[in-house]
Amino acid sequence: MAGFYDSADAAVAGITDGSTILVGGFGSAGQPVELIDALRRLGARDLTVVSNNAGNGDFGLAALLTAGQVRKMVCSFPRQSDSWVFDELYRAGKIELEVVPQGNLAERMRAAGAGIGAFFGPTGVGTPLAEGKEQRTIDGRQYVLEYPIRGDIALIKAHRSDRMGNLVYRKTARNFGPVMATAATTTVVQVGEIVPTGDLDPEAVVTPGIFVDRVVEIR
Amino acid sequence: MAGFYDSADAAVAGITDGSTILVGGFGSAGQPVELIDALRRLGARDLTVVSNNAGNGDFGLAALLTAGQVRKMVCSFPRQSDSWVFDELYRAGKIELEVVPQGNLAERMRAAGAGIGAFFGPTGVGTPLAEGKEQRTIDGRQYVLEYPIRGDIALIKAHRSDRMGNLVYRKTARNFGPVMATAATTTVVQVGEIVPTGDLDPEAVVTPGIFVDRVVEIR
Amino acid sequence: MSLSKAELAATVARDIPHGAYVNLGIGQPTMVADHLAPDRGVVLHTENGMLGMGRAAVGDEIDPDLINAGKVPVTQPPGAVYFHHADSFAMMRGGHLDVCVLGAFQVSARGDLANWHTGEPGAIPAVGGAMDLAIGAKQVFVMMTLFTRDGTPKLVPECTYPLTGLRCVSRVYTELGVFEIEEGGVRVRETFGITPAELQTRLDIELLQDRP
Amino acid sequence: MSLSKAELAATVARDIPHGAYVNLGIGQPTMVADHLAPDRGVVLHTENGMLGMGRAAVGDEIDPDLINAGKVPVTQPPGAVYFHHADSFAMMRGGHLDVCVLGAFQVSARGDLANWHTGEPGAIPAVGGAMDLAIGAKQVFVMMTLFTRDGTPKLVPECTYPLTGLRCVSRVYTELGVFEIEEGGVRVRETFGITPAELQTRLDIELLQDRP
Repeated sequence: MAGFYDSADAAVAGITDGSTILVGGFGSAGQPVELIDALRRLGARDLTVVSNNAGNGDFGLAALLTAGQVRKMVCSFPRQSDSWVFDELYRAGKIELEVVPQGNLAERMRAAGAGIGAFFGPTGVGTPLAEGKEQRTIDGRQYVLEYPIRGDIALIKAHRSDRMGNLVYRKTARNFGPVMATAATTTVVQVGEIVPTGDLDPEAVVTPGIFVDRVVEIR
Repeated sequence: MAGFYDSADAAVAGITDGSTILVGGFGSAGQPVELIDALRRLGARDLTVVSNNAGNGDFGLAALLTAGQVRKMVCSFPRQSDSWVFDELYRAGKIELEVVPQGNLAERMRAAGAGIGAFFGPTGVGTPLAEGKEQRTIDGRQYVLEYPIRGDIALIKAHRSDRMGNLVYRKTARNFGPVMATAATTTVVQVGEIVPTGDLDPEAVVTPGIFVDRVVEIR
Repeated sequence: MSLSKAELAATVARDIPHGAYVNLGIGQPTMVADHLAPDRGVVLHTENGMLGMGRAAVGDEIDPDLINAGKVPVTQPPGAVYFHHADSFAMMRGGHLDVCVLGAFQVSARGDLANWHTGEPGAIPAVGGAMDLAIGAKQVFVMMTLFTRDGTPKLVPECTYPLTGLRCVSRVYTELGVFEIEEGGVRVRETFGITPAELQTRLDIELLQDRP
Repeated sequence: MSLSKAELAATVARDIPHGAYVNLGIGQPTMVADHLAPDRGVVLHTENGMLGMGRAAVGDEIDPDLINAGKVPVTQPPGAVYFHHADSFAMMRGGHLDVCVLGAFQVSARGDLANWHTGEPGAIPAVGGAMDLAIGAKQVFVMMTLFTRDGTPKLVPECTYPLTGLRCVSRVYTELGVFEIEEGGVRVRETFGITPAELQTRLDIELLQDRP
């Protein structure tokens, strides 16, 4: 049952050193900046962060990297025009990087949330990112065996929540949020607005409240 | 690009003998009765039908079975209080049956639509329905390897379509429709209403038009 | 006194945690819902694609598009949401539900469940969501009579009926007692109108009688 | 005359079927959209979760929650829909898109694609959706210059850069010609300001010159 918190700091309380954190967002869209800032203030260290990108500019995820709290990034696209924080840490050997194709990143988290032990996916066959992985030809097509990516914590951003923790998102800010919500032991969500239960269209809810543990409204 | 048809008969035209047909619905909810009736009138035979149940009463799927057009049913729950048509054919040895756990049925069709070659699922380990299947222990848990279920045709029912073929469903009649739409070469949909493009909430569309080939309005 | 069916349902309901996400299997487990007061905040899942399912629909409420897994028309309370079958079973198989309550033909001492097929030669096999439900929650509660009509125990050393799931049952609720399936064996949690010692004489499995 | 970048984009656009579902990779392929008249009914997919994507947003239209895969703000025309990342990539990997248009460092004669990594020692690896896009459509069109700035061919017998996908490219659009990757080899489909024979002298692969 989702709990409701008064501040981002309260919502991230208890996240421990060494945790694996799934962080929503594609670039800045859907990035839960206030939750990440609270995680920075909390000071948990030695974190593994799973996120599509490795931070933009000097805010949010980039600021968490600057604070030296992240041991390893798992992402599809660390290198962006404004990813100077990550770039510098990486070149200085101060952060580990695991590059995962974007579709595998999404599908492997979905597998974690859906109880799938592993799956044969079509992406990356014959490329360096499939080296050392189990491969199999099925029905004449080659596949690579991929394992789930689970998080201890997911930090995501949604548009609205009701009091059951049901979530709707906004446009392409939806991106990884719904998948990460299913793949983490504890899912923490910042929403633009908490609305009374019954105000969300039951046909349009994207993340049912069962996947949501903590909600904080950040207007 | 979705095409729009004037009648159920026009929408199912061209379905050939020996096809595998995915038929939406959970019991009667979401069962595309008018499309099935049209398939019966078309007369295609030797069909493999994949559907959660094996027909109710004497209508829809049950009537297709009565007409002798179905060689094999793949379903999770053929035996219902009103499944006398199937029961009689089965006991007379006139129809094949493959029983698939309901979650595997859904996930195997999802795999077909998502380009997954096979997946290790947790359902059925140690049961007769996993006999002869590849098994593997991953992270201390046992799994069974499951393969995709693809259809030549999907016949499904949705609530509304716009002119792009985007679909919304209604309550628990949604059930297998969205998954089947992704798993078939040709997806045929009967909808209660066709609305102008732009009238559906872009955040609430469940099946994007890319998965839809033919639409017919059945009021 | 042994429990009536309604009392048994009330006993199961009593043990469901506040705010839990719960799937009630078709048949007898459905009765548990009648004993879950709204202030308990229990959220019901039905595997045909709904979370926050309401009570059985009556009269004008009946809508053929709004049914539960037993194909019974139900209602849509505020906060209910819909999803498709793959998402619904992913929710179960991913272990997100707190409790599933299921009926059973047999449960073994190590928690194996048999509830989908009697194995009779003429029977038409039909599994539905049973195998997914069996492994689809953090805890699986079974509700059943402890004995068949001819007096044969249904809590057994090894299931003789075809299995639904391996080592998946956490607790068994019967009219005569509640049993906890533990690593070390089956523990009697409480009994109704019978002593634990008497129960032991009627079962072929060794019962652990006291909390350690 | 060899084609300008705009002419090349127009040439790719010309070959996209009416009503096709298309993903335009970031960079140069994005320009193809400028040459797709609305009456062509082409529907654009962006892998960050949208089908029916509109043109680049300007002024007040800019919404940080509405961007394409290149993180450029775009618009939402009628009929656009949103979905999450797993659904978006399932759509691609399941082979539902008709065409992907991608840039490339190299394409091999059998259709191998290298477009994600130069393999330089100091480079930070970043694949994004490239490997999914490479196998994520019924047809993959590559748009690139035929030669690097120093004159080295980019259509090659074997890729020397790290691969993005195996045997996945169906057609290569360059400023000097369009090439079809066929089972039997690379066929010249058309040339721009150069004869097929001249092209052959500048490439290390055998070109099939005539339609059979």
